[in-house]
Amino acid sequence: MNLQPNDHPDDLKLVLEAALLAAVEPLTLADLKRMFEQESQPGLSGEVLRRALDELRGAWHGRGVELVQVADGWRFQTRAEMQPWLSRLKNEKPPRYSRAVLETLAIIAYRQPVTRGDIEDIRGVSVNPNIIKTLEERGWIEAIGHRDVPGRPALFGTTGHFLSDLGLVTLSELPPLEELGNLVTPDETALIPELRGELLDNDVPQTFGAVIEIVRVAPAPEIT
Amino acid sequence: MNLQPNDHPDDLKLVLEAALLAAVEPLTLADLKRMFEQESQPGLSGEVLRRALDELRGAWHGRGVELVQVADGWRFQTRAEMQPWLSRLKNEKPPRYSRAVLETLAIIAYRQPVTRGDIEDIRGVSVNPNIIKTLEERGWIEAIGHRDVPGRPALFGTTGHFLSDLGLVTLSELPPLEELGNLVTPDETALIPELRGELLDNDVPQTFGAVIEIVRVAPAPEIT
Amino acid sequence: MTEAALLDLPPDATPAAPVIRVRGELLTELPQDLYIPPDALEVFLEAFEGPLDLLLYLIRRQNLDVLDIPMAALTKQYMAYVEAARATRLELAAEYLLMAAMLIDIKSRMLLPRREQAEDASEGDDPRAELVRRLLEYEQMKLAGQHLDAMPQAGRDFDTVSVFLPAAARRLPSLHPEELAAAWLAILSRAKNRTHHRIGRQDLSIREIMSRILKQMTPGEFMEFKDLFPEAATVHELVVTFLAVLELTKETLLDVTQAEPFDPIYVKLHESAAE
Repeated sequence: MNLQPNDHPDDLKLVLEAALLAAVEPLTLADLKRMFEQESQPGLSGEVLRRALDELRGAWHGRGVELVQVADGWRFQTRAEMQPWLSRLKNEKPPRYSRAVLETLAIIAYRQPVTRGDIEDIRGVSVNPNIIKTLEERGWIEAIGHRDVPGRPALFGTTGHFLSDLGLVTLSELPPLEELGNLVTPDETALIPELRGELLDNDVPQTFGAVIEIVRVAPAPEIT
Repeated sequence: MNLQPNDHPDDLKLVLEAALLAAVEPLTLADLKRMFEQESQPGLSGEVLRRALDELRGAWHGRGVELVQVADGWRFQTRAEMQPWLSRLKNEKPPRYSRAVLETLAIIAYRQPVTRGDIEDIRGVSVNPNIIKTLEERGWIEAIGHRDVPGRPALFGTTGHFLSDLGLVTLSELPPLEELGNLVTPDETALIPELRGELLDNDVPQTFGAVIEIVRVAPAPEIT
Repeated sequence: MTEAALLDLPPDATPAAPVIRVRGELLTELPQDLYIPPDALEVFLEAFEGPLDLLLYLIRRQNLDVLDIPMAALTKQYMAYVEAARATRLELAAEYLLMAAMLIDIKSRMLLPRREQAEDASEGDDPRAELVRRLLEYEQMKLAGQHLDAMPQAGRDFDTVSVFLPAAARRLPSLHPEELAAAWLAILSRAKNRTHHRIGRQDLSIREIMSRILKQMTPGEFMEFKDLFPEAATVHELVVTFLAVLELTKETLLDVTQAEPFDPIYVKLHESAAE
């Protein structure tokens, strides 16, 4: 294919469409322009490009995927109406936090304020900086001061946002730990809450680690 | 949008298209079927689905993106003709595998299941563990068992992902091996002693075998 | 493309024309010039994937029939390359030297007089047969690798499409307070295990066990990890043995491998330790 972008607007749109569909991130006008630059040729005018994008957007009107302009550039995205079906695809399971994230958050929640070093001491392994970052970006933890030791490490605590996201009003509503402490089994897997209540009543060891998997699979959204 | 898939074939294709465009991995017929399953409704017949996919594939004919069936299912992919433009958007060039990697991959693909020792026997050199790691990380090969000999070495085979990445559905679609089998029989290796004597007498270089080579060198398949 | 790759023998570099044999009638032409400038040798050798590759090249370069290798000339030439290899990269030499030994072995056996009466049988015992089989099999796989490389490849020759999914992308992991409690309990239980298993001072020296393990292993052979632990060992012995394995691994004296989670673990003397 010898594309002469200015001469063949259909071919131009064809390439633009392929590029935008395949791109992982939104593409800026500069990105798209660069695609058509060649040593000998002047490339594409911004006007031609913009018009082609507009036409392309129009051509996708009424489909399940739309071309949109966002802050970072242009991208294709699925339309909201498609969500009921798409959410039933295998790849679209609700995401879960890893055990490392959960444990770090638990330590911060139950032992705050703590430094990263404290978390490492309790978990017995080093803490990946991304874990802290993930929780900070979620708005669940924040640095609330510094411990007055060499290096002045940051002290982390949970935020009000964390409480409201968990449907709690105060930290004291977090599940109490003392009475469960003695019943801890070496099994590292977690327990299903309902079962645990039952078990406490019956004084049976809590070793139902696999059950949590069932809980984790969130029900598919209702079809509207 | 209230989609009744069986009543509105256009809407069905619309949803299929959106799902296939959005999916990160190829979607199987089962994945697609599940999308339309509801408690009260029987879902979609495989036949209806397949026909819709065929029509969808046809509708994308001549575009820069095509719907293809590969080992792991159905997916949209850019056409190779688009690559000159698309590659200009990429910051890093895709890896070109070294001969060592390619030869190892070929042996695993055509002789699977094989152990590392088998690969070393054929290549006549030790296999750098990084080669195996490279192919495993690409998701092209995996350990599929162990040979029941001392050390229980892992047996490697290729994955569905490997086939999908090459745009194939089954292993039988791999390029056929050059036919060498009949040349390997021990009878022929002795190669006509009289003739050899003749050649030596005439002081002619022993070069009567090049025919094999000419026959064997097949042109590399054109990339379309 | 690198210099080395250019020096590698592309399939079409061999002239297709000259030599054709039809039912005993020979059409011959002199082989190509074999001269390779000495200063190119190093790059040249790096272009090969090993002794089989080099041998194949020499045969192809000379337009020789793989099935009828003139051992004397080839061995001589081969040795010249191996010498060059030894001069630059000694670790490269082992596999090449092995091949050289094999060539000389074949050559010497071919010099032995053939027994007339056994001519039929001796054809099957041609000392070159195994070498030929390996060369052909290697060449077949080498070509197959080239064919695979020529196939369109995801990410290189085309891209897969995955458009943005707005709703799913915005969905964040959810969390139930009970999960938090469970995570905390898991930490506690682990900490408990850690304190229980803390090791005190022992009479057993880790170094001593390290030596025992090294003596126990046969160079080049795998041994199952669990067999390193004496059956009647005390807990302390087990722990020290385990630490010894870790220490040996850290010092790259031992290779520990496991193909998949829960598969048996194997240990093997590291190559340097085996020598």
